[in-house]
Amino acid sequence: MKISFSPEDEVFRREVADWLKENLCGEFEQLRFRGGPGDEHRYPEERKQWEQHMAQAGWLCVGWPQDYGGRGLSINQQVIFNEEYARAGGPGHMGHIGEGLAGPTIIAFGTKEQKQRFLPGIVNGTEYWCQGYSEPSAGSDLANVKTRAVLNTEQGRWEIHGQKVWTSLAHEADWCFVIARTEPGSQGHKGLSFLLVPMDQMGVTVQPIEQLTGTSEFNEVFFDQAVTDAANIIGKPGDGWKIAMALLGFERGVSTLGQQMQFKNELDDIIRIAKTNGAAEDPAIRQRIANAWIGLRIMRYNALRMLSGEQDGALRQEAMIYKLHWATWHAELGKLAMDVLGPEAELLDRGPYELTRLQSLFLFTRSDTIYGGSNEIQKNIIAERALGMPKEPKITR
Amino acid sequence: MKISFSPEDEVFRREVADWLKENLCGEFEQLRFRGGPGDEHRYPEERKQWEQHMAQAGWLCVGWPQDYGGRGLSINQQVIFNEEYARAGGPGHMGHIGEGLAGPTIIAFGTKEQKQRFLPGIVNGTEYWCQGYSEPSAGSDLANVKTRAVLNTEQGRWEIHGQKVWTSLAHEADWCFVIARTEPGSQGHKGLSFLLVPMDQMGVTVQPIEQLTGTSEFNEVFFDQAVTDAANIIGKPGDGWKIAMALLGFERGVSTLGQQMQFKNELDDIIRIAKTNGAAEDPAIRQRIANAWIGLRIMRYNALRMLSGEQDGALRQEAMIYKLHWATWHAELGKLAMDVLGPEAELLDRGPYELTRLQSLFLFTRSDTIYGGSNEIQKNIIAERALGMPKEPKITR
Amino acid sequence: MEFAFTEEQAMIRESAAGYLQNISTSADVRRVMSTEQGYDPGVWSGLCRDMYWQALHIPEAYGGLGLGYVELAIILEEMGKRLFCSPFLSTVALGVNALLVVASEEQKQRWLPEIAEGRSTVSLGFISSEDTQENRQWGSASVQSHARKEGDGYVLSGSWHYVSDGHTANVLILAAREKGVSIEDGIRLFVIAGDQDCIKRQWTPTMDQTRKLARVDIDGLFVSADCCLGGEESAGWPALEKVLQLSSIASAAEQLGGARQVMDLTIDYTQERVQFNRPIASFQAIKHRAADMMLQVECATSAVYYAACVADEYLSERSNTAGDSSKISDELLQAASLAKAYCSDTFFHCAAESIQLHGGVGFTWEYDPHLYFKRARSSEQFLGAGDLHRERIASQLLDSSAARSDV
Amino acid sequence: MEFAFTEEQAMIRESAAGYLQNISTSADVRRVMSTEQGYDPGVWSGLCRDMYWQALHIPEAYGGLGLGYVELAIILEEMGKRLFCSPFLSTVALGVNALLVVASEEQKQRWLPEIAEGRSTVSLGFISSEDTQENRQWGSASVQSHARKEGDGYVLSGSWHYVSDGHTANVLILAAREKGVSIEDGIRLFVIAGDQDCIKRQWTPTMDQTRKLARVDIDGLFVSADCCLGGEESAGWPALEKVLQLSSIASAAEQLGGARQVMDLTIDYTQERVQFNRPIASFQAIKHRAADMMLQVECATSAVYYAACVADEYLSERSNTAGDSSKISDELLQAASLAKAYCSDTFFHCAAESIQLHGGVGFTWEYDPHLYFKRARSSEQFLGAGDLHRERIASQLLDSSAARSDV
Repeated sequence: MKISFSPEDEVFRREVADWLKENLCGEFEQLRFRGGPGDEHRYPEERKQWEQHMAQAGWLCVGWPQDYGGRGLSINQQVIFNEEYARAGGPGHMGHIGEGLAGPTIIAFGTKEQKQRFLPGIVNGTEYWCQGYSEPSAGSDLANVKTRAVLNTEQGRWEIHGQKVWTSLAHEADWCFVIARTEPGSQGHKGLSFLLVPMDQMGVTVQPIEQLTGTSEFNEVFFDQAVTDAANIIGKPGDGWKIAMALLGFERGVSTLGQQMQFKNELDDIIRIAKTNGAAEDPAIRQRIANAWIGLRIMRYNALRMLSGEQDGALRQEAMIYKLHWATWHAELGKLAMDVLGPEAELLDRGPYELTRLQSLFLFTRSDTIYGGSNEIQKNIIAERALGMPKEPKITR
Repeated sequence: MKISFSPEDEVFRREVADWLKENLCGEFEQLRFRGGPGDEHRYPEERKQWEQHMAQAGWLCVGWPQDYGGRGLSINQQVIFNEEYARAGGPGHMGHIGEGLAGPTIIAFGTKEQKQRFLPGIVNGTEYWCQGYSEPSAGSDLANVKTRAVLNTEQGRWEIHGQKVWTSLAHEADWCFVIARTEPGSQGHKGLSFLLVPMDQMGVTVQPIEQLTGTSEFNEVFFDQAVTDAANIIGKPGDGWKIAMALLGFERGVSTLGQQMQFKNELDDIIRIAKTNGAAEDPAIRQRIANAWIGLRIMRYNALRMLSGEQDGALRQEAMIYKLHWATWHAELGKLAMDVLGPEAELLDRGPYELTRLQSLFLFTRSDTIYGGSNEIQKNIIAERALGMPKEPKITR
Repeated sequence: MEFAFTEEQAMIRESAAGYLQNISTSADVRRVMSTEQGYDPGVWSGLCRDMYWQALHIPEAYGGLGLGYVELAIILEEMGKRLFCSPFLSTVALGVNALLVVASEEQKQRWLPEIAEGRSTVSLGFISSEDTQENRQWGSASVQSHARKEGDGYVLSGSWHYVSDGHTANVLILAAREKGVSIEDGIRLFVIAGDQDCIKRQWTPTMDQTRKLARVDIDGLFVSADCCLGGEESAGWPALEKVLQLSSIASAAEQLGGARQVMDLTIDYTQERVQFNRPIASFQAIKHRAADMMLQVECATSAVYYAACVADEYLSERSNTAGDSSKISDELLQAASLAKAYCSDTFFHCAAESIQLHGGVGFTWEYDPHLYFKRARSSEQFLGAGDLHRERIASQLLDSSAARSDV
Repeated sequence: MEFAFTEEQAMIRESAAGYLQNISTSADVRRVMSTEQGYDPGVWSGLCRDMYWQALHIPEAYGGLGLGYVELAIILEEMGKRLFCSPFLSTVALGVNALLVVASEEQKQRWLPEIAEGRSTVSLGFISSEDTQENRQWGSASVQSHARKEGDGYVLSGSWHYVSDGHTANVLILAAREKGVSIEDGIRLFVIAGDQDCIKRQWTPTMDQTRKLARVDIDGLFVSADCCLGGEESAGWPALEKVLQLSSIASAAEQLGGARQVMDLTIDYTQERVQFNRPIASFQAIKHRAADMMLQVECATSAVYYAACVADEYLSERSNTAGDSSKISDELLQAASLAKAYCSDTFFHCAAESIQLHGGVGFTWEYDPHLYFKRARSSEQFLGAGDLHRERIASQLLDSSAARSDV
């Protein structure tokens, strides 16, 4: 156990920092520190260009194997890359669902043809993805998915009907991976399949959801006789649940280190304001700032524990608490930001409803504890899977 | 709505205060501020004498109707009586289970003969009571009572077998009211009866439970062929559940105002120490002391709401939260006491394990959130009865 | 002692609930909050005419209803439930209280009847420092506008921040101090007409759209000495402080209403929302959190009505003796800080829980939880959040020579 | 960077768990804690002989095993799980660290080998004010014993409070200051034999019986100058502070073990305890509280081993350069306060939850939760509770000219 990086890694760190310094400027300068949570809808075209620029230098999908076009970085180097990217204010990745979720799923479960078809677009920053999981009545309960897909063997394609919700970046995506029920009448985890569906077609409608921030990162996606080629299924029909569960594991990767650097930027902002406006003299604020700092440090070492040691694929205890911890921490940070600002916190950037960066943090972080498995779901999972406590009894009435 | 007392009530307040000043002295001086929670086992004989002394002046059962030997005080006068009693440091009532629980139950549900037999002993301070509710495997779940009683018609008596637990003052009591299953094979709330059982007999064994304080207020009570006269049943066989539920309502009476005065004495102690030892300069301690003060004030007004207005017998919302609120508050007060003392908090009064008053508060208050319906049970009750949320589903496996 | 509502009070609540239910639906709130004015003048004048609530605790001698603070708290609780958008809190809690506590008899005669008749709305501005730390305390140091004595009057200059409904109020009460004077007594309150040309009033858009704030800038406005509330020798921070304490109790009552309503609508939602084949209300963790909310809301209820009773006693002692004893004055401070601290925390907690327990739809614009959440945040801040008020109580308990924790 | 245990470290944990399981059962703890000595000398000398843990992080040059702070944290975590009653924490965390950080080469040669061989236990006393407020801070102001220069040595006088195992330690390290000197540099550490006649040592019985405290009184004891740790010009509060920071990390590791164990035994109990026809572990509210505990325990694990890594780096930088850079020195302060604050809160929370979730039996003497609860309380207090350590971090983050929140 050792927390310092090797001299070689430190050389790599400088390489990344230098590249970013030389490239994240000029036309891309305006993108610095943009596109994070609550800001994901901003500068979509410019950010895609930036990602293509990174791709040309080989800085997309840096953790993927070289065989699939990645850079094949070690875990330590990935940690460093993500830290430096966030430190430099690198904008939120439009391609993160492709790089972090769709890609790894295709690498793990896809056919050779699927890999050839889909991976280059992700590595090159030319094709973008979104995720079709949640549904209005299913919410956190994937087993309750109602979207259905039927294989039309005549035309050699899947036909999809249903509705997904809380789909971020749907209006910017070229492809969506959809969990759909392909076995009519099936229930629960059975009969689900994992389909890849093109977004640019008549049968797909994207409807933005207006959030409490007044902005719209999330969408509803309606599938009405949407189609995709019969080959665009990952695994076999009925494998959907298995693949979705494996994908949950991919979500907790090194990119969390980059997320933490964004959090650090936010905390630094708050500390700077507190020192300027006198809140730093308030003992209760001092305690809360120290607490936020402690939580962030711990988040870092939780993440490093997840990434260290043998990667046996099983979700370890520290991984199971990770989402619950950061989401709760982040929401508290949002409240802290407001309390540091004091009465000024109420004032908008401008009317009618243009939030300041910290107001947006305050409001948007209320969703952190809900999307991607709410705190309640996370606690169920921890209790049942990590602690071996009994599942909810089945209902009889 | 009005929070001040009338001039007549203030006259009564002086009367009570004066009587206590003139009587709670001399031989009784040593009892001041004794016999509260965590100290209930101290000076039992002396406290019984004190209660008989009070009885002679008509100061026991002051809220009971005059027909039953009470003083028939108004609610406001009862409030005042309890406040002044606690303010003067009146010792914990040995007879409170008789006065607050057994007596009111007998008044509400007993026969004329039962009233004549049992009420005078309570009013005079000559007969003491304990409560046989909880059982080792039943815990908070009265419906799971296993103690059984059989009517031996030949000998005209009930024969009782079983075990009760968490019975306070059992070793000082003359009588115990016992919830027992009188209908063999019955389940849940059915088939229970409410029996009055004399403690001084072969078939009853009292075994003190050593608590985390190293002292023993609570007991296990074993009934092994214990007997009581066939007439000593309240209501009819099978009425036990109904009567026990009604009795729950009696528990939340004016005596809570006296309890609050004890809490106030504790908080005053803590404030005094904080001002002396410098803890009052610690901002976090200041916040917590203010919070404790706020909680106590609110407790008072919660209680006054319960006691005001029409007494329709139904448990109102403010009554349902009362136990949860005070128990949680009190446990926090115990922790606050330790933190105000700082490192000194560790030091015992003397070895091997003689706790200081505040250590005893700290440790004993951990039981407040458990006995008499744990916080968890209280929350279930609030959610289901006050908020109308669904009961736990029945288990099928 | 009788800590229950009288029959009359229960009737007032019932009629308020019924009235507000019609004029302040979710759609009404959304429509009105998006305007700069922040309230519907027609609705407001209708309310003034039909319900006469603006005159509720104005004594009958000045054309008011002469009711007490408990009745006022009932109205505010009901308004809080409905997030009613109006200048009621500014006019009644800040304006009327300032006049009742500080004004001279002549000034009361001059201003109270026109408020009672619904002809004028009022606001009060005092925070006017450019130093955020001073403003954070909502105390005397935040009063940094100036009133320079000149001839038979004063020249006012300064920038008042966070003035509730300050851009629409017909009457403004503004606090200012003599230049160079830093003591509490150097502060005076001035009552002036709001719509004068030399007063620059600007709406400052806020995160909580249901309550409007404004900035008021004045650069050298001459006001005659009879605008000085309570006369030139009166007022001072101690009097203004009492006004703010009374206002805190009013704000707490409104918070209580918000907390109770957002709890109720959340519990209703959990009864309807089915996940894993059951209404989520049947999950014990949800039930326990609902119970925690109810505990807080019930405690907040006790806190508010206790504080309202103290306010009643304070105002009646003050009007009977034209002064206040130190006992009731201390009690008002304690009761106000208690109610404001407890209700701020309760409302914020319940509103945050509401978003969480609504799940995905909880953070949409379409559903109502965010409206309560934003109101909870703005009202928590208004006149000082929990920590500040707890520190005020702690100072009374710990910094004086004798402990004052009397129950 | 590799934030996982090595194979060797995993083996150390396994063997420690196995060993302690045999020598520190609940019955063992109860037997030993009721004695004045507070540990079983036979068990202790067996441990010193068989496991050599007392020598764990003593460099090999002084007869130690030369292992690092991560290994020490592993041992302490396992001891914490079993509430192991012994002078280990005093000897190793306070004693050995003081010698490693402050002592001269000669002093190390003199004292470390006899500790490594298990011949001497050590303790350190510094709190010696009669002013509770000074003692509450666990800082330099609490050092109020005196060392008066006299000839070739010093005369020590004072009363040291809360000295862990101070009544049984063979060697005492005591902090004292020159009379009249209030600055931090005026503090020196003296190492002396514990069982001298002129040293009055008195066990002070404590609420947590698993850890013994003593009071040490000295009235004019002459000690030669070579008892002054690090020489007469060295030491000072800054050095002692580093010792206390290292000790805080050790204490936090022990707290982590206590928290994890009391969580585990509680969850086991909820699986067995049947109420309303189900194991109470199946109630969602219980499950969510168990999940909250696990979150805290896992975070505490990260906190402790991060801090242990920093301690490792600190000690190795110090031994390599005979000094410490301000960077690693700042990091040690932060890491120590982080670990102590987080683990104190976590252990107390889990132990309190343990009593609550055990229900009735949770507050009996017979069941174990109260032992953990009392240890949680005493270890929370030891070297300062959460608030104090958070304030130290806040001071670094907020009171310096540059923000130092570097991840």
